[in-house]
Amino acid sequence: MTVALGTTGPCQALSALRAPGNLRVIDAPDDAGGTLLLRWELSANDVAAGAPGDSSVTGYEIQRAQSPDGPFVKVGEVPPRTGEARDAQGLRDGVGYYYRVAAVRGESQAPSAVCGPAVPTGQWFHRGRVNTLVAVLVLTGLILYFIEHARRGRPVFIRKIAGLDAVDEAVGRATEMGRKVLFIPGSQDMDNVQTLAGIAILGRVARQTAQYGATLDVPVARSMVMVACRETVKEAYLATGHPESYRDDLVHYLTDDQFGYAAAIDGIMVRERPATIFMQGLFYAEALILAETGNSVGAIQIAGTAEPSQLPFFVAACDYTLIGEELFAAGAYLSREPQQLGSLKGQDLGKAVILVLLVIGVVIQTTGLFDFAALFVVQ
Amino acid sequence: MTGRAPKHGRPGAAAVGTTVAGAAVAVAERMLRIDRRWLFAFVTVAVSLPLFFNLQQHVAVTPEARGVRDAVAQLPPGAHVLLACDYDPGSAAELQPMTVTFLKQALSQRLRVIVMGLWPQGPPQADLALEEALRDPAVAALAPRYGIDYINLGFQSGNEVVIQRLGSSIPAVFPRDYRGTPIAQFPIMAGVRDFSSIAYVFNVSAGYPGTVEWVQFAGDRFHAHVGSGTTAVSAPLYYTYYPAQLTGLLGGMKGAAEYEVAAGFTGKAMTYMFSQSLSHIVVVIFILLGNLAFLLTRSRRPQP
Amino acid sequence: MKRRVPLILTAVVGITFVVQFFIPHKPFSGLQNLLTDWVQIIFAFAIWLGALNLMKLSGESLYRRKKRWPYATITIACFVATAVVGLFFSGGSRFQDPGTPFDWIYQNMYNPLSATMFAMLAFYVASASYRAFRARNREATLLLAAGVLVMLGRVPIGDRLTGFLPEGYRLADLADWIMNVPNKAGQRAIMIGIALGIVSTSLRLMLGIERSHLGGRE
Amino acid sequence: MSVDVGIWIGAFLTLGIFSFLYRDNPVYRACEAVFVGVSAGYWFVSLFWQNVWPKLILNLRDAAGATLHGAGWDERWLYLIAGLLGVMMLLRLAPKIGWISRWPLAFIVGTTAGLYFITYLQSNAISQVHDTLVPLVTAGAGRFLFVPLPFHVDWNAVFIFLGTFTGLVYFFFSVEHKGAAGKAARTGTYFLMITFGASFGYTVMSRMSLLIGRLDFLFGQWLGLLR
Repeated sequence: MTVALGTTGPCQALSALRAPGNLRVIDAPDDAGGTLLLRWELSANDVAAGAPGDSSVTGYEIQRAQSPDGPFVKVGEVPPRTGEARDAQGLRDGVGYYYRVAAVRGESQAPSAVCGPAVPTGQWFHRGRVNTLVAVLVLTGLILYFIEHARRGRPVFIRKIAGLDAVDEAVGRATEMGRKVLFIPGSQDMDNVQTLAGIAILGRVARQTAQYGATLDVPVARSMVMVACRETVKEAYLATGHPESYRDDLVHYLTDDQFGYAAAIDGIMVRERPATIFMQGLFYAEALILAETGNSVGAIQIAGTAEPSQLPFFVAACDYTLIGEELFAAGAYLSREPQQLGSLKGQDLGKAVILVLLVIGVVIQTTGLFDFAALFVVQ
Repeated sequence: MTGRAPKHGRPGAAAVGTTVAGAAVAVAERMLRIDRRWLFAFVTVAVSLPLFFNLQQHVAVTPEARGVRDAVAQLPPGAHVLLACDYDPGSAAELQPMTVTFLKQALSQRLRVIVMGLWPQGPPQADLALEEALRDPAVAALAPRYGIDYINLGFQSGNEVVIQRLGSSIPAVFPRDYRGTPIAQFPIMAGVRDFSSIAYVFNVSAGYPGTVEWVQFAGDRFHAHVGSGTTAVSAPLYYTYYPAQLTGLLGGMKGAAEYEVAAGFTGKAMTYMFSQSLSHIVVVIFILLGNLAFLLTRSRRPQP
Repeated sequence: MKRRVPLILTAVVGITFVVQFFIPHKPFSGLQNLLTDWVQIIFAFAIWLGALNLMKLSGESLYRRKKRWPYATITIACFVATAVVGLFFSGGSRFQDPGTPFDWIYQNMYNPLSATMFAMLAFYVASASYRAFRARNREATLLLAAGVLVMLGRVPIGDRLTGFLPEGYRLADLADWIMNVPNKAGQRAIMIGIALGIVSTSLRLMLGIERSHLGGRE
Repeated sequence: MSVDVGIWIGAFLTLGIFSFLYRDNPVYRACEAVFVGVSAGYWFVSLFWQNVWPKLILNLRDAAGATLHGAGWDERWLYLIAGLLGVMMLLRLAPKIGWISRWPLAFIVGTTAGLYFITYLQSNAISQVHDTLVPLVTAGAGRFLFVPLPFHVDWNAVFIFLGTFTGLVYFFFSVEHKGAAGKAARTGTYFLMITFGASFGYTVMSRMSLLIGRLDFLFGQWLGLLR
């Protein structure tokens, strides 16, 4: 058997290295500037392993210059079978750059034709986010409209949320039994909206304990939450005319640690046997530890979280549970202030818009009229 | 959503009848009042005992788990993969076997593995996993070397912002490896720039920051291929990302065992599966018994 | 100053955050990273308040020889020891490296405590299953049925139980279907609902309609 | 059996916490006290080295270095504001001017509200709507309960659509759950309950794995009874 160089066969690795083709360089869209995008067609020698041809290209080298004649400097490299790259190394906005891409095999290189000048710039609007902008405007508009609507004294109907109607009864029970009301605002910090929603509920519960004269105890896991809870409770005691019952120690810090916090609250529950326990905010695994221990001491428990994995345990082990969105609505619901209720109504309209979009969208997708779903691609 | 859960068994049970039904109710009432410490004891035994027996069970592989195995299997030798260990020893029982198996599969395929963590306790866990993976015969035969075939870049604080920064430059986020050596000295990092240099991202996640952030930033924003191994408790939520945004998903110990079977490396997850099975059965029995007792006593309650 | 400035600050910072999302150009591009860094720094300062509060309450308990003073002493000692070791004797910012004294505390004290507390959940899950998960009505029954099917479908024994059925109709497949279809639908409804709840709550906070966390007027 | 002191301490603490399952007792109380102290110290140290040190001190040091070398204004000087807000937080300890801590508090509430507003709207609402929009019926032969149909119905997609739709109806606050809305909301709760059931099943799985991990530590690492 004879082997002829340059024909098809296992020796093709020795054929000449071909350059990548059709190099294009553009400014990276929707960015802060200082970045260019490169695209090219693969070298004819760069094919998948096992395919006819040879796969000996070891990569591509990106080379850049300030003028079309060079000198070209290597600014990066990418593995074989890659037809695009981005260059963000030391580029200045408004300056033109020239590029070429070289196929590399060991020591040898085959550079493409030079492409340029390409000028990096920053953009003032992210075009990929038009859909989000529309959503922001529509939702904000609806909510603001109904807040204003309610502020003018128009009535807003809000359905009963049973867990929240039980707050009175639960606090009253603690007063009768002469035991504490324990309020746990979740185990996370102020940088979570669930914690903020929990603190809003604390504000309403604290008014009740102030009025009934029940003892409130708020153990917290974060220092900032401690500060915010103190402000909230203090405000509630002042507003209801019981400033003398307020002490800073009603709200106290335990530890930042999830399970350290759970262990300490377990201790509080077992030793002080609170009559009523509120768990409102973001809870993770500690949810069940707290709910089960609370249950074992016979307390009435009203829980609420938007963490789906913990909801089944709250639903099972607590007397009342606020699910997901209900947690965020609770503060507004309990306040009974028209503006707050108006925002709930606006939020509902937002949901209605989504429902309508879902129906229209599914119909359009099914009929194949056009790709409606593409309007909802986020970037 | 509301509903008052009955808290305690009804004490001072109704008269113990002479009929069989009455006796059944009496038993049910006692069952409802059982001290929960008996339940605890039962669980302890059911979980401990199987640990002492090395029983291998047949594990069926789900498409989600196969997704991880396939995504890795199709990569050419020499491709870079990123292993992000975002967990701590608390979740190691479920997640460590996934890390180990991923390392075994990747290293035995001659992929280049870059390890990092958004949790400070992640990189030490990865070191432990590396030790174990390197002992596997299929891996040991190839004798992978640190800095050439794998590297541990360590922990970086900043949560999802770190992922965002990796999107513009990996070397800028990790100028040094876990032990403080500049990464320029390691051949494995040559040519690694951003997510475009990474063929696959495998995130082992115990919470925040974790898979949600990797999907949102590395996947959605920088178009990296992302696979996830996660605690079972997070798995139901992450199913909403599969298969559109996640190429594969391992949920808990079972997911780890499936991956071990799919990739052909039997490990700790498989040995734990017997305990796991038995513990599930105990819980199911508890639910059935509890409900049986509940139904028996309820049927006897006078209607208002 | 006491109330108006904070309200304005919340509104300005909040709206800036929303706006920067749509503007890739400098200086907006770096704003999110910068402000989230600031938040982290403020948290790190604030932990002093919590730590001092813990020390104050424990110290009081020790000083007045309250009922549980020995435990308060343990808490104070452990806190001070961990803090001192971590700040001064564990190699500075590389305090978590294997082999440092801080790492020893982490591995041999913090980690066993934390992992055990976490593992206690296994027992609580079991007792809740026996005691609380009741088929009281149709909703609760569905929850239970789905839970049991998933639990059994996800372990090998579940496959044994239905091994006689053709492939595609076994417990594992049913569990798969539950995860991929009704579970997905429910999760989606919850996620979209939460998003709207957060949008509305955030707006109330930015507009100052919800402001109890900023306290009273005094 | 292990000869490592650390492992023995770990085992003692493990058993101490588990003893709470029997009942509250002095050993548990001691372990709880250790836990609170050590973990508070742990986070205290971590926040310093992970936030104050690199983000505040190092940034300001580098900014000072750059300015001293004639680079003029350096963006990192902006971190002074963060330091200032942090100090304002600590002023809470001074009774007279404690109110000033409301400023950093307001700053944090503002960033949280703004950040969550946008990220949840985008990645929870819009992208989940996107994922729900799929064709329910496609061309080709299908069947419904053995009845052949001229088209193919993707029943899973139908279920997902139905569940998402009715689940959202449940969360309406301004509509009484009566009539059609009531029926839809009730169907929605069925889907939510199956979701919770699935979560419950997976959580049981997770928690049992954790216990297996701990027992593996006790029997394996500590007592050396497992292979």
